Amino acid sequence: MPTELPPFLPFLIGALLTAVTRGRLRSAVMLATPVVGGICLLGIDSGALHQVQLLGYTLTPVRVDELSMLFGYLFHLGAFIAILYAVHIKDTLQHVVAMIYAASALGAVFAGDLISFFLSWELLTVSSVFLVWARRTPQAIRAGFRYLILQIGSGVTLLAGILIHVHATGDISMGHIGLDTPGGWLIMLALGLKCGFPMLHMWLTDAYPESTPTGAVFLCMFTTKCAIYALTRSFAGADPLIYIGTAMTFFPIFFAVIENDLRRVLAYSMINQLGFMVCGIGLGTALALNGAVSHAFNDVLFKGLLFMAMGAVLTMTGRTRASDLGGLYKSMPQTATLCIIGAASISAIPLFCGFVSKSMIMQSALNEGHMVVWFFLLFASVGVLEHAGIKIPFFAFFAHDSGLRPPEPPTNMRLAMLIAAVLCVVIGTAPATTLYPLLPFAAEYHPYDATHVITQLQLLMFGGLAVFWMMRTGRYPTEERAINIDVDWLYRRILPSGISSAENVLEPAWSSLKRGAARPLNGLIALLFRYHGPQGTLARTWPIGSMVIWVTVLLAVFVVVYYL
Amino acid sequence: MLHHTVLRVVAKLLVPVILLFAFYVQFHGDYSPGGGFQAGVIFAAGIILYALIFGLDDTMQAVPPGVLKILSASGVLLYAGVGIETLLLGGNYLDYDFLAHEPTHGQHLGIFLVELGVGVTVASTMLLLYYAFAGREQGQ
Amino acid sequence: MLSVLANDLPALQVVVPLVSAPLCLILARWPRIVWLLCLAASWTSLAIAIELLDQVLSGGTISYAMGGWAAPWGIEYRIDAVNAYVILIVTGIASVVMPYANQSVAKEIPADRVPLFYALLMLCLTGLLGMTITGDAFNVFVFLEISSLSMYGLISMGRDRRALTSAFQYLVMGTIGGTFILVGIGFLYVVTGTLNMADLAMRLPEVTQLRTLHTGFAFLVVGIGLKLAMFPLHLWLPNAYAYAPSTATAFIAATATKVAVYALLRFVFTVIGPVIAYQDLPFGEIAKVLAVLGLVTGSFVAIFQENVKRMLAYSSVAQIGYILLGIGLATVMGLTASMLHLFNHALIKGALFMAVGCLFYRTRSVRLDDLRGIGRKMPWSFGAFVIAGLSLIGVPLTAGFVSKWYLVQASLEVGQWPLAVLVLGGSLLAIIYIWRVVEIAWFGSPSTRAAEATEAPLGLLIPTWILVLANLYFGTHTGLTVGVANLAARTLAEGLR
Amino acid sequence: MNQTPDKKRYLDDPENVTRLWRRFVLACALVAAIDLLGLLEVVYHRHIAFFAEGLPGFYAAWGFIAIAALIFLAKQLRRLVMRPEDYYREPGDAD
Repeated sequence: MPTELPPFLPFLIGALLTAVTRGRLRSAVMLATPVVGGICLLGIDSGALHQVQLLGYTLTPVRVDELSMLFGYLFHLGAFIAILYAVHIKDTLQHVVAMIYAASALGAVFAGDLISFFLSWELLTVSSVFLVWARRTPQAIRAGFRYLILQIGSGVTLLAGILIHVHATGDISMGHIGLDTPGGWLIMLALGLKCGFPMLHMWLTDAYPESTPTGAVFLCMFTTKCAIYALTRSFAGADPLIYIGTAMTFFPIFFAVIENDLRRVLAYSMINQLGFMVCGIGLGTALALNGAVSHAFNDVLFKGLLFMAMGAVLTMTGRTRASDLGGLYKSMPQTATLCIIGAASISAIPLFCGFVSKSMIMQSALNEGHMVVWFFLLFASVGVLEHAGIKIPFFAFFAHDSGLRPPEPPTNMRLAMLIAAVLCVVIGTAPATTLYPLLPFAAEYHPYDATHVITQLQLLMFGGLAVFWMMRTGRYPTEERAINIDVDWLYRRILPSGISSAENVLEPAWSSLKRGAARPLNGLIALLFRYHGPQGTLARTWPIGSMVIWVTVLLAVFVVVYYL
Repeated sequence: MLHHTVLRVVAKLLVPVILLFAFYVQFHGDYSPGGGFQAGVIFAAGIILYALIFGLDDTMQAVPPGVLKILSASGVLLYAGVGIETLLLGGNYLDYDFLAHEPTHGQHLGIFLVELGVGVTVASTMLLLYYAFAGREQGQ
Repeated sequence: MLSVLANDLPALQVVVPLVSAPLCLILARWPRIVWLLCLAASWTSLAIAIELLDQVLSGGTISYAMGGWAAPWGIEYRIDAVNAYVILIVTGIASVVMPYANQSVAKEIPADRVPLFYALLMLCLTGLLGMTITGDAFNVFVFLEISSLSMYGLISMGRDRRALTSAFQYLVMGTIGGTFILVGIGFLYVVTGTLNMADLAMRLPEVTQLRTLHTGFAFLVVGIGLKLAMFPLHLWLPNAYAYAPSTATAFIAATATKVAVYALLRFVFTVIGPVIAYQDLPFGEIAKVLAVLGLVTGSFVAIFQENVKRMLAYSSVAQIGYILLGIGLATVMGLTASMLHLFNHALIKGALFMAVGCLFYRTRSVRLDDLRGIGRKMPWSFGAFVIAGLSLIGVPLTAGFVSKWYLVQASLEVGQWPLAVLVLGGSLLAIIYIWRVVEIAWFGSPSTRAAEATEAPLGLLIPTWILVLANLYFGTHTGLTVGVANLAARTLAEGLR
Repeated sequence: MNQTPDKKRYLDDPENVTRLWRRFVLACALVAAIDLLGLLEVVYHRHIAFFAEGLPGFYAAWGFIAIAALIFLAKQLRRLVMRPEDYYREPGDAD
């Protein structure tokens, strides 16, 4: 039965119902939402389904084509797994915002014009921040604010880019944009912030590890994938993306190696995986684009699985630091097994799903003759093995025994992980019958040929060899109870201390200003306060005489200017 | 002021004359210089003179502020009402031609009523202002 | 009887509130009837305004001769798309504020002064409508004084002792503004010998080079600038808005400056003519500079305010900057943006001040400190504040977005990139000051006042939410507003190029 | 948490771990050895895109070197970016 139901609608209705129901009924409603949505999606017509007029433009809130459908299926699948994983929680706020969050992600990938896309984009921001805040620790609240500010910055940049783009081309459809106009650059920058371009990635590693155990699963599935979707649609083949993507695969692995918080390791790993996708988008061939979107698909599964495993550890033990964990396999063998499957998938071990998608991107880099890029990607692939494939399961479940003996997590959590793990293996073993038919671009690819499998095995096994050899010989960096500063240091440390030092210098500076000396530039905010604060020149209540003087001055200005 | 006999006697003589003059200015306004505003001011001036000589309390008994409030409002109402009456009679707002069977009479009537409204409002408002200020001084 | 009056709607537009004002005093003994009377009067006004707009849209400009005296001699009421639109704004806001007034006024104003308050409110409405509808320059001044004087009275009725001084400040500044306008009109009269606007517009092109005209224009712009709180003449506004009773603030903030902007538009475009104003004289440049200064300063000051009403007042200064910016651009697109923002800002500020009034109704304070945690105690009132705040910021799907969109388009159209950036930057500043309130009122732990608060009564909430929903409605259904604003802008810009 | 004494596990015995390690090294050697067969085109046809890929043991070597370099560089990075855990901490933060 063909339907024209907007794909985001079931989730919005679901959110509403989630808000008003409680207990088992709510669980049923929440689990039914992605199922019902998915069934509706299966029968949806393609093309522009709904159109509205606004500001003289024709908006297309729902436009269905193969690319959106792939992400549509993906998000329903991801939402189902994440909801199942979270269903035991008794936090209405979290459940409702998670539903809205999924709805806005669906809105974004089915948006047929830039304005609808922008709306979903902003809703994505606003709903996701609550998943961070829902942790309700002071750190989470602050991280949430930092996250919100950056994301709103991304939204404003996107809006500015859209305005300029629309003004230049008169076209508001969500299609190929390219980098020919400044508007295109701004839009790419906005999308780039959401998918963790280098130097714009810090919100990801800052906020995701602070979110709730279940919230992180939702977060890792939607926001960045929407950005990947939009980049695929609008910037396929943009050369800078190749190098940006390569850089994204490359730098986070170093941080991941030395990071202590395992969920933060996963966040770095996420940037790394996104790098592969961005690189594929930049390459822009049909094979590379297929690689990018299928890797996005798989990333939702295996990154979701890893975040779920770490979330299970966090739920059961209350900690995620590598230095606090270890030996958990003794009491959580199922979780450990599932985690290892996720780790194998992300490491792109043959027969696991990472292998069948990442190799497409690697192959395209070779086909297009980007040798240097390929070397870096190869380096980064081994790096993935190190930090996500080995470090995560090893330090959490093996390594030195921490003495913790937590029981297995609740059934629904294990079930969700199981589904993700099974999908990882199924897609990894039979991609031609599961994932590949969904891919939007026409390109033939067979991952399982002997050369490919053998070289991949050599690469990964020797990588593993190096890791274990270094561990056994004590060359491996020890887990330190410490944090590593990243780009967010700039605004978490430098900016505040800059402002406070500005305050210190301001008083003498102000008097020196009175003496006619130069004003130090770094007191900007404090100076703003000086003039605009409640007692500032521009804000305090003026005596009537002074007001009248202003009137006179302005009249004089007008008259003089008019006479000239 | 109680001991200033001369003032009291003169004022007693003057006040009615002033009020009468006010009425003259008022009702003759449509023929010769004058009109509601001037008349109202003169009328109020007469009462104020009375208040200056004989005290605020006596004046307030003679001309209570409550009445004045209503009077000031009714003056405006009279003015606006004439306008509405012309509307109802089929003319434009304040088009006096329609007030009587013949335009000239209509103009007479219209101006007379409108000026009356102005006079009443001005006189009562002046007095209210005076009461407000004078009463404030007394209270301190 | 109705058919008799059908042709007299322009007069009735002013007369209905004018008559109800003295009636308020006469019926002072029955406050409830007074309120019902004002309610009926304002709704009648709205009905007349809608009918007038309809007539103008279908039949073009309406001219009405007061007292039957023909135009250049008598006073003419002249209604075209521009002022029909502004009248709709003013009466619309009045119709929403009036139901809100009932409970709010009862709580904030001593019982014996309530009828007086309503009388002043109706007089103020009369003045604003008269200023807008009249086609006579001197009549503008008369109605301006009526509205201003009643506004001083309204402001002085605030509970805070500072209300008196604020009203006095405004009185002095407003009188200076009024006088300047009078002087300006006087100069125009000197050079042309007429006071009728259409007549003035015909005669002024013959005397474009006269210094008298230029000086007169300077007086007019500064005088009206004072009334519309153009930077740096806005200094009276924050206190006036902050300390007036909630109802008065909501009404004045949403209408008074809008009507002043209309007066400016009327004088610049219809009377003086855009050729003289923009080409012979650098009005556009000065307007742009002052708009930008106002926009930036107002927003920054708003960020640091501790009193929510003052914050919103400074935000108004900034928003007037946006409106002035569109006027300064002097294109049809720019004027459309200004006209749109005139309408949308009325909706936004009306809703915001009414929502703050709801909070004040329970907490008796508008200081940020006292509002700590109030959001969770009064979710409906605070929700209204947040949505209206989003509209102020210019979030898509709200009314505020529509006007900012047009303003950005207008800036880009004439190649003024920095202005477009500035408009968007201003939205960022708005995010900051709205967010400050949200953060404190929603996330803060309740203050002692907030802890005792309960949700505001429906009598306040319903009108507030009507405006809030109007914000959402006009953010998504732009046909009416954009269409009329564009028509009005084209009417104004007839003389452009 | 369950504090009853655990039963002895396979991995708790260091000798078992060493045994596993040796088997792993052996497996690696075998996988690398396949390369030689590939060179001789015995088992499979080895298709390469550019010369480095064709070098025997290239992938194995690259895998090993990459990890070694990665870990070495990361250790150097620690000197630059590592900070005590309470670096950003503010009063009132939960652990």
